Amino acid sequence: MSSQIPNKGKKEKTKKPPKKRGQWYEVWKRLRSNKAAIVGAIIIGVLVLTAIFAPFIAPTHYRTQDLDNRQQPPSFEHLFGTDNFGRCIFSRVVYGSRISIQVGFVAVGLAIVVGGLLGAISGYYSGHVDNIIMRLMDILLSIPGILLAIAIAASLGPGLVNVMIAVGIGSIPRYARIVRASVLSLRDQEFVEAARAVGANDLRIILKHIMPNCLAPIIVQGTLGVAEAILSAAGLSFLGLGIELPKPEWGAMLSEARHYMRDSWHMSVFPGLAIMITIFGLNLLGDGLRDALDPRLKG
Amino acid sequence: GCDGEVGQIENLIVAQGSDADSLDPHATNDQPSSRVKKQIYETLITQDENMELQPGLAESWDQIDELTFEFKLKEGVKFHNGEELKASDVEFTLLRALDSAHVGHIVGAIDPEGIEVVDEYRIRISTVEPFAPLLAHLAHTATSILNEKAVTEGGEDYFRNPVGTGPYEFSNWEMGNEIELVRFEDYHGEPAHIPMITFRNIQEDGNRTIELETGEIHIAYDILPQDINRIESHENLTLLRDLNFSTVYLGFNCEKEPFDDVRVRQAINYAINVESIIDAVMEGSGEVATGPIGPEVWAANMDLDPYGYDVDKAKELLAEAGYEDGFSTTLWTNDNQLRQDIATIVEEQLLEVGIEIDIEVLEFGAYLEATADGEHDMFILGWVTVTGDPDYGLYSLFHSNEFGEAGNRTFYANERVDELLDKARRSAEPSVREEAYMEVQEIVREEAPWLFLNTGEDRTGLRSDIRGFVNHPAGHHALWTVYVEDEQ
Amino acid sequence: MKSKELLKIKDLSIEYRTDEGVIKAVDKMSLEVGVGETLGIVGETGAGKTTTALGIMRLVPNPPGKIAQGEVIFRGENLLEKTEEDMRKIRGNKISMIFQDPMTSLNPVMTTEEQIAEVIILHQNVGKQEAVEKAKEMLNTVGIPVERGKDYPHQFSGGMRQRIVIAIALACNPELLIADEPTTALDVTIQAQVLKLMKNLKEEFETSMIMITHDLGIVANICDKVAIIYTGYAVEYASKEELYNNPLHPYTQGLFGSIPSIDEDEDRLKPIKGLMPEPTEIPDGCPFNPRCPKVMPICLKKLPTRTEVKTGHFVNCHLYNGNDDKVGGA
Amino acid sequence: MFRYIGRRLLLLIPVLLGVSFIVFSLMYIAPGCPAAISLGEQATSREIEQLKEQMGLNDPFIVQYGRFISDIAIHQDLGRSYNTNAPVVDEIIGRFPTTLTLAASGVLVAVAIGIPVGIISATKQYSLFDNVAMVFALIGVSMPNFWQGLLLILLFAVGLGVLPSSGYTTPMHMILPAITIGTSSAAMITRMTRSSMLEVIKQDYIRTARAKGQKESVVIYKHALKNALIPVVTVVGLQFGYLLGGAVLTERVFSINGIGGLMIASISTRDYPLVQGAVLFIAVTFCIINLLVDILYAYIDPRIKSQYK
Amino acid sequence: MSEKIVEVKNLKKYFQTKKGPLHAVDDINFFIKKGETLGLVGESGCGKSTAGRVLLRLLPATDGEVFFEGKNILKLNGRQMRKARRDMQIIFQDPYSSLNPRMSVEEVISEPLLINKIYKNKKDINKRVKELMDTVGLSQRLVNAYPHELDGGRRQRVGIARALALKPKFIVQDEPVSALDVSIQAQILNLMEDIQDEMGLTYLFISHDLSVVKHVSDRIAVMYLGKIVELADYNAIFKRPLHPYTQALLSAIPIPKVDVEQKMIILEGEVPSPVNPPAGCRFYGRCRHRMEICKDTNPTLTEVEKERFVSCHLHP
Ligand SMILES: Nc1ncnc2c1ncn2[C@@H]1O[C@H](COP(=O)(O)OP(=O)(O)OP(=O)(O)O)[C@@H](O)[C@H]1O
Ligand SMILES: Nc1ncnc2c1ncn2[C@@H]1O[C@H](COP(=O)(O)OP(=O)(O)OP(=O)(O)O)[C@@H](O)[C@H]1O
Ligand SMILES: [Mg+2]
Ligand SMILES: [Mg+2]
Repeated sequence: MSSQIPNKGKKEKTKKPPKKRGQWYEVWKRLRSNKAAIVGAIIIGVLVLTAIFAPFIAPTHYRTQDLDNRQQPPSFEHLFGTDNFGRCIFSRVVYGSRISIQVGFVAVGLAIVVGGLLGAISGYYSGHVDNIIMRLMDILLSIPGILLAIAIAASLGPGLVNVMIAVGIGSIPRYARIVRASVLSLRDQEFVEAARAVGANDLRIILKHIMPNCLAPIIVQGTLGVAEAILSAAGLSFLGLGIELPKPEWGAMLSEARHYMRDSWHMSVFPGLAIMITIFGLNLLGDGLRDALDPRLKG
Repeated sequence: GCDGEVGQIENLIVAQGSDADSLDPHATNDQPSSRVKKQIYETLITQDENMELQPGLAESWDQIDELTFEFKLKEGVKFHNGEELKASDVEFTLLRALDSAHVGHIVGAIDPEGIEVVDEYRIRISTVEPFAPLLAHLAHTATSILNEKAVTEGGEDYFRNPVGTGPYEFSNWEMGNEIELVRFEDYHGEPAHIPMITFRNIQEDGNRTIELETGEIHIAYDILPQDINRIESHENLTLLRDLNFSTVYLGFNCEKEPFDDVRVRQAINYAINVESIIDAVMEGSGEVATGPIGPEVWAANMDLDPYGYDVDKAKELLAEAGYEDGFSTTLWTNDNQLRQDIATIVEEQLLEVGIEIDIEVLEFGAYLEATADGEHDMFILGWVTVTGDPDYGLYSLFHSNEFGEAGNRTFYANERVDELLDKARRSAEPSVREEAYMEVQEIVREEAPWLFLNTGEDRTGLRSDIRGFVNHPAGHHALWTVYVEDEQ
Repeated sequence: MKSKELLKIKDLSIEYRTDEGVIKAVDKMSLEVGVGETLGIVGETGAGKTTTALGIMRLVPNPPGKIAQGEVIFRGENLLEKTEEDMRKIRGNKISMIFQDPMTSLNPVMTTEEQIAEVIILHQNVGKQEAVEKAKEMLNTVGIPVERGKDYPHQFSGGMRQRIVIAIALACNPELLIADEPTTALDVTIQAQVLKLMKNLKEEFETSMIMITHDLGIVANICDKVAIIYTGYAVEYASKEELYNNPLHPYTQGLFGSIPSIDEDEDRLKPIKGLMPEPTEIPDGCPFNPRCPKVMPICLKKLPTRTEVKTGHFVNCHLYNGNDDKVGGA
Repeated sequence: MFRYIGRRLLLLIPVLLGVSFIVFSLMYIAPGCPAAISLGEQATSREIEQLKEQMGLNDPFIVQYGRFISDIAIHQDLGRSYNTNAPVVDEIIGRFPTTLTLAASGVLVAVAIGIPVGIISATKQYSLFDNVAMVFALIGVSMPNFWQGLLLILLFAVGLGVLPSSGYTTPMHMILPAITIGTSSAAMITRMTRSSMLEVIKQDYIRTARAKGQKESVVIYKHALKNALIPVVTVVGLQFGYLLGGAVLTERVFSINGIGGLMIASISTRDYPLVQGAVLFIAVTFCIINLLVDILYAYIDPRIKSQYK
Repeated sequence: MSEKIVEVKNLKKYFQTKKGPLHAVDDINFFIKKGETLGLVGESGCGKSTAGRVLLRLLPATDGEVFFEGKNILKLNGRQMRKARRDMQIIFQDPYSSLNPRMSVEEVISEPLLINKIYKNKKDINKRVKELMDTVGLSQRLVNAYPHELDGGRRQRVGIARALALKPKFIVQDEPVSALDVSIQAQILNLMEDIQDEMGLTYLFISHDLSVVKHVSDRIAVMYLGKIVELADYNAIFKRPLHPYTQALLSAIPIPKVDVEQKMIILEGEVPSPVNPPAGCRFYGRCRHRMEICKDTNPTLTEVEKERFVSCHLHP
């Protein structure tokens, strides 16, 4: 069908088919051109690297104490100063990135898996199943997230794993709703019908045709969700529910530092900044992803 | 002036870290409530800040026999509702207390059948078996004397319509927030100086200091160790620091390996630099505990040697016990900052002698349950000898009848200790008791079911012009003696 | 030329600057509309029809759009040189516009009569009360029961909404009405209703009109003159009769060959081969050259200029440029 | 409309039943016995046993839950607190207004900042104002509330000494907490308003309004804003609920004795009736706020109104 | 040529909606002969797509029978149905939503082959995909392209290739060209015609564009509000429409000619809601010839002449 006439306006048609570059490539291209998102990605990248290489970056172990050098202000030896046990705050903040990343991703991962599954079932099968699941979600939603998390964390007891579970459960409804909405809109798309017309069964349709297309909103929500989860977890730690001594959870560090705030500003400022920058980065990235995944939404 | 003329302020604002739970002395036994109740109610006997027994509502008392005391009540004492105090009120109060789950143990020794109203102002109280600490127990706020009519009328809501004989009467309670008391004008003793008291609930410890600094409140209880300097160096503020009846300890589960070996327990006592803990965690407040009860408690054994910090000795002992390479174990605590901080340091210091610790922070409820069930290895708790009598501080904690919930969460058992504790409890003779307690403390120190940490301290922050305030070692301080110094 | 000239577009170029590159949505477009005349603008998706209309109204979204050059002369005045203030007085008053999608071009939170009255208040010196009265009249004119003026857009069907849009456009009795595919979203029977209404109103109000469409049937039905545009570029411009009976440009011919006939049997359609080029990759020379069955070497190099083949029949094609090579980029 | 409200209120019942069941179960499976906690570290097992019996804690789960539900159903009573013996309702009523005030002031702060800034940002997209506003919005979202609260106390109460740091006795006391709790929502609302506004500005009917010759300011405030506010209203509603919950942290920082603190305290003392009461109260409030938002919705958006029959 | 490959009897499809049952397809009857193209026209929402889908069992029918080569496919069990599907395919209207945006051209076209395990090894599949792409005129270089990189016409070709992959006998075409520009539309129409000739396919061609339907169909069925109102040879319908709706529909199409004077029949009102439709003739409200009887009695589709069916009281 292509034109026989040589055309210098367009490049010569390549003989070999071009590399397979899916929508994700487009997304990546759009994301790349968004400066804010790149800043976000860099922040998160640095954070992840910090977490991975924490032992190499931190000058001391997070638990190493030096009771003779308590509450030292920042110096060359201890970039962020020391805390009330003489522990190096820089080291603790560095190690803390591991915890925050873990908490954020595990909690959100849990919420996405459970919520996504519930949402998919709910959306795909509709009817009674849908009704029951969504009413359940309504019930979960009618308790503000942090309170639900507090109730869950309190009944499970303090500890990071429990915080992850608590925060995760609290955000299940959100993902269930997103996935359900996506599934509902996808379910009646013609390509799903086309798949059915060529003999695909429910499983294939859900896994191959519906799920991959729900991914975009989940990724966006997930990125922002990680941010929220980290904040919630910090909040729970602040309330004393996330503690796993002597792990350097940022929220817990802040919580401990509050008694020393007036004398040793550095004890609270650095963990506070660490949380802030992390959330900032995740938000930038999340916003960028939203724009990149759904160009229509771009302002 | 300083001889007790009326202060210049109308309303004394006192802040503590929690609201009272209930103003019914039999409904709860928590410190914030007691601090309020102390102003409203009175007991038959009181203990001054030196823990000397003083007449309260009872003018005098006599021991009739090994089991029985007779109390003579002060006449003309008015309750806030206008009723007069009668012996029947005392009987009513004690019987009611005995029924209470919360405070039953305080009066538990009393034989309900053995309460006998002799006449309007005289009452006899008998115990089931000889119980020497009885008088001290009757000074506890839980045995505050209630008015039968008020209680009956109050019904389920008595807890927020309390009626006592104290210098202040209850006026208003904004639940969760603040309680207002006003001076009781018909008070039988010397009337209070300040017409009104407001107890404010300021949870955040640091905020109480800030509020004190900014002049929003007059008295702040339970000042953070971190704020000691700040208040002491503040020109308008004073800090009162006094040792109290509390002891903080790290208990070992003596039934469990390796803590069933006394050498291990001793080794840990040597391995920990308690002084550094006190410095780091409590900013040097309180004192190193040498034994199970602090110096403020009667019959405290002041001759006990502190273990001291001696890592070599610790290692030696561990080696003897067969743990030259150390071992791993867990340390439990609840979500209390102080205890967590202690745990953090203990963990680090025990590494020195090869003991690796996993700190588990439990929620208070779970913590109590689990330590009572003996699931733990090591744990951190405190004990307040509220009555100031060593029986209260030693019996529950070290008697083998009291395993678990009852108080002996170390599951420590020693026949000699049991014997001595029983003897001291029964004997009416102070010297006999004292001797027994001294020995108990020696044994306990030696056998070390605890890592002895520290004796607590009450820190009350005051505005400098506040006078007449004294810390009471039981933690509930009298406020009717408080006044404001004239500016001249 | 039947009558006096109302609007004259000269060398109008409009660009969109996007991440993918610059899109020349309208490229050196020249058109005229006479008083009382209806001009049909025909082109396929992306040809630049809507952009042209927005250009006339000076409503090209900016960014990313920009009017790069040209003149839009309305009643002798160049609209592109007017202040925004003056332009506002013209919009909705002298020139008004109907958009393609009736479902989205009404404000969902305002009642219909409010929306009609708004334009009346803006351009006629009347109070609110009077404006609403006039709005009701307009509703009546377009055949919607007056009492439904208090209803919201979502309570109407597509055809009715399009009539409301028409009522708004005609409320101030404009001299020029630009209708951007006003019936594309409608069913044929409803389309017939709307077209008939427009025809009647046009006569009643003596409005000149630009009818944008991709349907040659509608053009035949309603227009006087036709411009065929391809990639932002008017390839042929003539009176309706002239164009239908004697289409000259290969693209125009291709269009006619592509539509199945309703009253004759044909075995096979004769489509234009190939596809519309990407808007960012318009080929050099004549943009139609890759698809043109009569392509010549010159077509790859030079943009053909507008040639008046017959009085009033303009074509932009090298076939009709004669051997005049110089006119290339003029 | 009234039927709709009625139906929604009726629908509350199963939701609340579900909520209470979840909370009850959570408390039930939580380790720690309310009696033991209530009696404290120095209680004896006899006392604990006595109290447990007294509180009915030895009954099976279903019996306890049934008792709770039937108390509500029959006596319209949420029971009495294990801890204080005060009627749960009184305990809550004592604190709830404080929390509600806090959340409402937070929302007020959030709306007062978020909507105008969002609008300006949207209309001046990519301008300096827009960029700065967006960075601030992001910072607002990113900063942990409790930390911000602590910093505000340091600055305004300790440093400048102009505002009180704790408690809630005068409106002045609410300023710092409201700012603390409001900023993150303000940020959220700013972003939402902005993106919603940008979305609406692209709509055809805005183009129609311009084609009428309408002034740009009128186009923005009359045509665009009302439409743009529709999703913002939901966010504000959600934020209100979220703030009710988030108040927990702020209350703690500012030692405000509200329902959040009550809830945490009662959870840790396993004061089941109080936990139940507090959660139910919040859930009801949350649902009612949602209902109000939906009604408000109908006011803004006639399309939705016609669905409420 | 007269062998019936598809026969639809009393087919009904009601959707449950909040306002009541929506009669999307309400008791329709028709058959399609092997090798022919049956055009199905009607305005938006009249139930054309629903009919097509129910016919392929992509939607469950409320009632009725659909015979494909003599078997009632609505009664087949899962396995039999999957087998039957190979013979019956569908091409959709919207070239955007009909392709999974996350699947490349190759994946889309090979999916039917994979699912039905037509070929054992990958090479054969690739070969077949290439073949199909050639058939529909897609350049080989597009095998790895994703839908968003393709224009509407090419996407539609991918959809056609997918439908052809299993070598079906019968294809439902649900407005395959209405989203396309005229020049592309013509290309696709030609392509489908070629394929039909080559493979002897049978089409059910759904469209609202009468000129297109006329161009491709042998016979035409006109639908209105869930019912077939007229069904006949395309010539008959265009030359001499019998049903008032068909007449109006035909007259309303603007003819792209300048020399013919067109007389449009303008219908009043709009299509009523298919929820709880009136008892009588569905067209009653808009009909120029309505009679008393039309109000309450629904006419049935009757053969008024040979192979000419009308559902109207004017033609009893
Ligand atoms: N806001 C915009 N930003 C970027 N490109 C645009 C914008 N609006 C239109 N375009 C591009 O400009 C070109 C012309 O668009 P225009 O809308 O004028 O076409 P049209 O002829 O009206 O098409 P249609 O028949 O689809 O309405 C197209 O390539 C389109 O993609
Ligand atoms: N899944 C569904 N649920 C409820 N109603 C539906 C559903 N699918 C279609 N309908 C309704 O059934 C009727 C017929 O729809 P259908 O899609 O078959 O019409 P159509 O003739 O194909 O229209 P179009 O030309 O717009 O494609 C319409 O009123 C439609 O709203
Ligand atoms: Mg257009
Ligand atoms: Mg359809």
